[in-house]
Amino acid sequence: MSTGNFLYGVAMLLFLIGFYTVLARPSLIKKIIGINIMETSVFLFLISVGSRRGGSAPIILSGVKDYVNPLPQVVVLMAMVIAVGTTALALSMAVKIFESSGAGERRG
Amino acid sequence: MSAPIFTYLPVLLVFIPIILGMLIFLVQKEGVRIFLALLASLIGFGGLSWMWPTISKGLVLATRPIFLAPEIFLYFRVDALGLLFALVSALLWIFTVIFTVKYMEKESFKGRFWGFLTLAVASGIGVTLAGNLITLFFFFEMLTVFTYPLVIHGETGAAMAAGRKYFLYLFVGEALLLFSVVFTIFLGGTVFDKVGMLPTTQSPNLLRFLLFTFVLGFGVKAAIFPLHRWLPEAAIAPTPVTALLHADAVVNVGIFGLIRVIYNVFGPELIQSLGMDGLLIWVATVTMIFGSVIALRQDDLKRRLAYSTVAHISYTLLGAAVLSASGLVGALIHLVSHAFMKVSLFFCAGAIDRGTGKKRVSELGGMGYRQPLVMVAFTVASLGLIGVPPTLGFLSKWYLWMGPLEAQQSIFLGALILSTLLCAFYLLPITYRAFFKHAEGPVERQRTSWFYLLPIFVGAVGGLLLGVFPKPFLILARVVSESFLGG
Amino acid sequence: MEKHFLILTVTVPLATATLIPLLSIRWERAGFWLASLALLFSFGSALILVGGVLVDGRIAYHVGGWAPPWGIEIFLDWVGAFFLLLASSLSLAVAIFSRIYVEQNLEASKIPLFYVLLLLLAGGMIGFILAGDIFNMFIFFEIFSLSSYALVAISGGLESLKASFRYLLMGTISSLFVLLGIGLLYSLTGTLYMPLLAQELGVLPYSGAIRAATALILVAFGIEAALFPLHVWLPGAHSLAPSPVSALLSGLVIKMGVYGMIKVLFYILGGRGSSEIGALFSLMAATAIIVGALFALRENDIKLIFAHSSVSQIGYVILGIYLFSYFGLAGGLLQVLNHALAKSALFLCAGVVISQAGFRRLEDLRGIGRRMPFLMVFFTIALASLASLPFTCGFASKYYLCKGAIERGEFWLAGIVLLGSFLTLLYCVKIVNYIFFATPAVGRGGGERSYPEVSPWMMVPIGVLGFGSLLVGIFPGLSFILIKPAVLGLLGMVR
Amino acid sequence: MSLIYFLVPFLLVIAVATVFTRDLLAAVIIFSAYSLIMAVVWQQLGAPVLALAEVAIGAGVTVVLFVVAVCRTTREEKV
Amino acid sequence: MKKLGAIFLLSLCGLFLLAAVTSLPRMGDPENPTNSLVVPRYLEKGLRETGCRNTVTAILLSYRGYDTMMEMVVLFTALAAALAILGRESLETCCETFVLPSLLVRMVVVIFVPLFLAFALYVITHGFTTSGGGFQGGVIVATTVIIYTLVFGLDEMVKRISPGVRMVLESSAILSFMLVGLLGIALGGNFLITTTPTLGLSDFLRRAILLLLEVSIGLASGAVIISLFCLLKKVERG
Repeated sequence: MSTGNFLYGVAMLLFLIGFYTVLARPSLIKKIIGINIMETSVFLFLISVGSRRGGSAPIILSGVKDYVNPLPQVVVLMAMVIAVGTTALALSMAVKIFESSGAGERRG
Repeated sequence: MSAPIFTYLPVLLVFIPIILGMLIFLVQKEGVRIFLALLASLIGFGGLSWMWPTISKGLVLATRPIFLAPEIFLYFRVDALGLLFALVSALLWIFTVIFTVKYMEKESFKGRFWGFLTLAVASGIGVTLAGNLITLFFFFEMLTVFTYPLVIHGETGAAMAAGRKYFLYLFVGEALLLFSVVFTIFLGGTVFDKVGMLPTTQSPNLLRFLLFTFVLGFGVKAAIFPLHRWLPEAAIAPTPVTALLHADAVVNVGIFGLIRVIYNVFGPELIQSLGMDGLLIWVATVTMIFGSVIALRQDDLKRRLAYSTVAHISYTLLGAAVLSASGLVGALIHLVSHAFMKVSLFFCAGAIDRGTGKKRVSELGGMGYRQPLVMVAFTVASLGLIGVPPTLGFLSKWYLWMGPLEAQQSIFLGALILSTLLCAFYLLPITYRAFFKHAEGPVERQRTSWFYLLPIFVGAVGGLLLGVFPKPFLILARVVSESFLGG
Repeated sequence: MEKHFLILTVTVPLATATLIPLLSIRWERAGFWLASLALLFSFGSALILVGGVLVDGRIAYHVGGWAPPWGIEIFLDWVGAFFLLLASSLSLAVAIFSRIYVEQNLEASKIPLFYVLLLLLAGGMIGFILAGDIFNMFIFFEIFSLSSYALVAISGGLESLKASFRYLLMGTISSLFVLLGIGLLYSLTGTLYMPLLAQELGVLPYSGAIRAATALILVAFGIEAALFPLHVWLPGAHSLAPSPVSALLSGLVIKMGVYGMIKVLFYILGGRGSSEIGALFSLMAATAIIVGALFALRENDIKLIFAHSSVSQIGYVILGIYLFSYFGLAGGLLQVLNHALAKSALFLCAGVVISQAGFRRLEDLRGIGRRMPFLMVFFTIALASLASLPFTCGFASKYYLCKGAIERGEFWLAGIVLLGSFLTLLYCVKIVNYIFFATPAVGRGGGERSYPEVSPWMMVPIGVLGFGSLLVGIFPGLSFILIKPAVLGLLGMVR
Repeated sequence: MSLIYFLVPFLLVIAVATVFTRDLLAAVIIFSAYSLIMAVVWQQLGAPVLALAEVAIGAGVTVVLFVVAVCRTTREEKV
Repeated sequence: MKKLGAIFLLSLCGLFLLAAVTSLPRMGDPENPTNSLVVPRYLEKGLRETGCRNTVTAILLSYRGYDTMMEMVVLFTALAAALAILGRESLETCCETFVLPSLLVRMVVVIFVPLFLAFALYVITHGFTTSGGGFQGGVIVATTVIIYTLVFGLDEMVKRISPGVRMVLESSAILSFMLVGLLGIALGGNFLITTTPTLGLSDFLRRAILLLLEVSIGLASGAVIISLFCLLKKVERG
């Protein structure tokens, strides 16, 4: 594996770890954490696709010639918003499932 | 084949009874329902007999194709073969309506029964008038769909079980048939105008596979040997259903499909070159023998008649599969005679069941004195079925026996003779028991109403009269054999 | 001028959805009226747009005035028009149906939210159909997925919550697969605009990355379309959701998965690698048909039967698409239309029966056909076209699928299609037996109790759907006005 | 760019740690560390916009939502 | 058993993904298609066309404004979905037994909350030149309000920011996008054209519209996240 695509490999590894959590861990909250790990790994992959050696942040300043690719950053920012939405929804479902399946011992 | 004459009559003939049938469901009063059903049957018979003169001269009536979707179009084409089958069904339909009026008096859900009966027979006629494979399949499947509620009309456990078996056999056949229809259309032909519409360039194995699926598809309805088990079960249904549908409309449609396949889709030369006519003949023979033997042992009257239907339908198959001119004529005439006789036999069974509640052959002792008229008709019809000279049955046997001789397969002649004898063995004892055995209980003469007697005598006497003046159906049969085998 | 309707069809429902919570504080029927008006507007503009497509084949609209690869373009062509008409008409019918249903079955506080989510679902689907840019498609995919998770769980029972959570997990994983696929495609080509992407991909050799990207996105849309091994979430979600919602889910949302697959296979890939993908997916579709039908036969809860039957019917659609031939695609699209109309009518009827009579199991529904005759006529029409009897749209789609399969020489596929439709017929007759040909068990709820009058609000949508499936059934040719050019257009894209 | 080679092993270790801890509250806390490190990785890859968003969302909102959810359900994970 | 199945499936999927990833073009070198096809125009003309020095905000608001509008719809859907499941906290929240933390904590929070809000406002409004943006600012506003709620209790916060206000804010972003879009159509261009120079609007008016959008995104996302937090924080009575 060429060292250049090192970050892609890390992203895929994180994706698998997250996927494993969702598949194998029984607790609903742990599954949601797993989903978040998968999401961040996909974002890492998207950003590393758009990265550029020696490129600086996409804020146009005089004198700076080559910039990092801004399009993946837009995609990832929107996907992060979606990730927050999905996590909040999943958490509220998990809470409602727990509470309507018989109130276990619950501290205030 | 001369160019078809354009007409819209067949479309009206099929769709008006269907619309009337649907109207029956909405009508609440019993009188109006009977009127609608009778009107539908009269329209059917009237229209068909109006077409008889032109068709008997060898011409063909056809409509313009109505395109429902690309490649799916309704096309009606009335030729001699179609008209013969339709005429038989339509004629017997009228008398079944008369029989059902009395028979259904005490039954419940009459509206549903009348509606589905009309729809079923109308789609039966639709199959015979179909001009292309798609329309044939459309009405073929509608016939099965509309007959299913009739079979389970009683809503008892046994009726439901019979319905399930009926459903399983016929709809598997349906699926196979659609496969073969789509395959044929893919290979080339769709409209029944030429004798053989498949390109002979195809590999023989593929064509043999196609014919095999066709035979299975239509065979289920024609109750050939391994696929016949649904017919005796359906004997549980009310008598008009078993009489008209299972002795005449449904089973004839199966055989009609097979004849269309043998002569229109494949054509006699291709069948012979594939060597498949041997298979068909063997299937027919086995069903004949098997049906008659089992009929012997059946004690329930209706089940015995059902098994005899299984046997007799294969007479027609044998006649058609022998691929000889007189064999085909004999097959068609036999079909007509069997329809008339078997319908009247079933009506007699229904009358006896309604009159005295006797269902089993062993209980029929002394029935000749209880319902003399019914038993006389029963005897006449049985003789007609066996093929005693003056009746139409004899004429059909005569041509049927000539068929194998012409086609040099004389050993099947023996099978024909054997099954005719067996037919005698399972029908004549009933007459003997009815007239010469004394009944256990008191014997008082019962008056069976005219609604029963009229259809019964039409069937029995019709067989006799047609035997003497066979002109209407004989001409049609000859036209068919000329058009298919160039006799 | 009518180009603006393209963007308004999407934005009007979504904007009205945001208005509903504000207005429903004072005017408590706001939810229903706003939702119906917005969907009526979308349906009207869908008709205008389809008219435009009939005239000039493809309408495009540059949102924000930027040219495509830089800005976002939304376009409507033949395939889109077919799905758009289906989506807007069905959502309108379900919205109108759910007025009485929702008042009878949901708490008062959740009714405005039901309509908000319904509008978001409809707007999300319409946006998904029109999207010209893959990432835009992904965002609309998220919108209608999130709203369908919530709509499944809105009735609040524990079982429906669990089913909806499973649906959410699988949906989120499928959306992550799509995002990963988009990332791979972007790294290979550098653009998100589909036509340019397809052009760039065409130049590249068919490397592992393209195969991975396609596999990821097709699997994701396979989860959404509940294709066989990925369908685990569907039976629970569709049967426990409120009936109008399961009508929309079965009728439309799984079709969006199919639309996504079409977009990827034809628009982006141009049919490349179709041989290996086709073989795998038609195998999955074939198993879906048989297994879905067998499971449906085993159940006796009426909505569970229809849910499993959706799994099997979707198998037909995907089988049709992966044949990559004229008749295969025509059969697939026709099956989409047939299943959408028939299944939503069936679910709506089941909804009426369950909310009026309170029974879900078949044994309790004995002889109900005689007490609700008018409703049951449409129920039978829908069952007939589901079972693909003659003179129904189902027959035409089954015919074309068989023809397509035989044309490619795969007789076993034609056999599977016929066996599947036989099994479908089995469970349809099983239902008909219970509804029409069984006398109500005396012990249950006083047999002959006449049910309260079915309100016209519920009957009209069912009537329209039933009449629509009858009309398309007798003359499938009508739908070919859209299907024929759509299929020819798709085949034209296959290089 | 070189900082990433230093941070990435941390990321993997923390991810595995979050998966296999049985106490949910601990898992959530470790997860907030995970997002912080991810924020630094974004910054290193030249995406300050995302770094700010990741910090705000990861450390700010998501973790708080998780903690509140864990308080309303059980803390121990049944294996 | 489930674990083994999961591990097997994952290793299969992992191998497949890693193989695919290795055949991708090298990460970070300038000749990649990602750096040569669409993006150069954003970088060269971005500043002139949208007046935003930060290209990410330029793309977010102007080039792909439609996506941002739909992103806000996603947030709104997530909130509506969570409400459908948990039900909005009742206006008179329960008097849960809430113990005020020590004076020191309260003093620190009282001092810092206005500072954080000022910082958040800065982040929202300076999205054009610095690496900020509506959405990040909104989240920071939400986080500050959450800190305030944790310290002073839900009742205190609800008195300050009532559910009614939050409901209006939540829908404000989508409605403002809608208005800007319809304004674009009214002026004869396409939907959302007002965020682009093509229509000849004065430079100042265009920047004002972009700022309006930026602020509405910030407030809306803040309100949504606060409502989501209240939903989960609400303690079931009894």
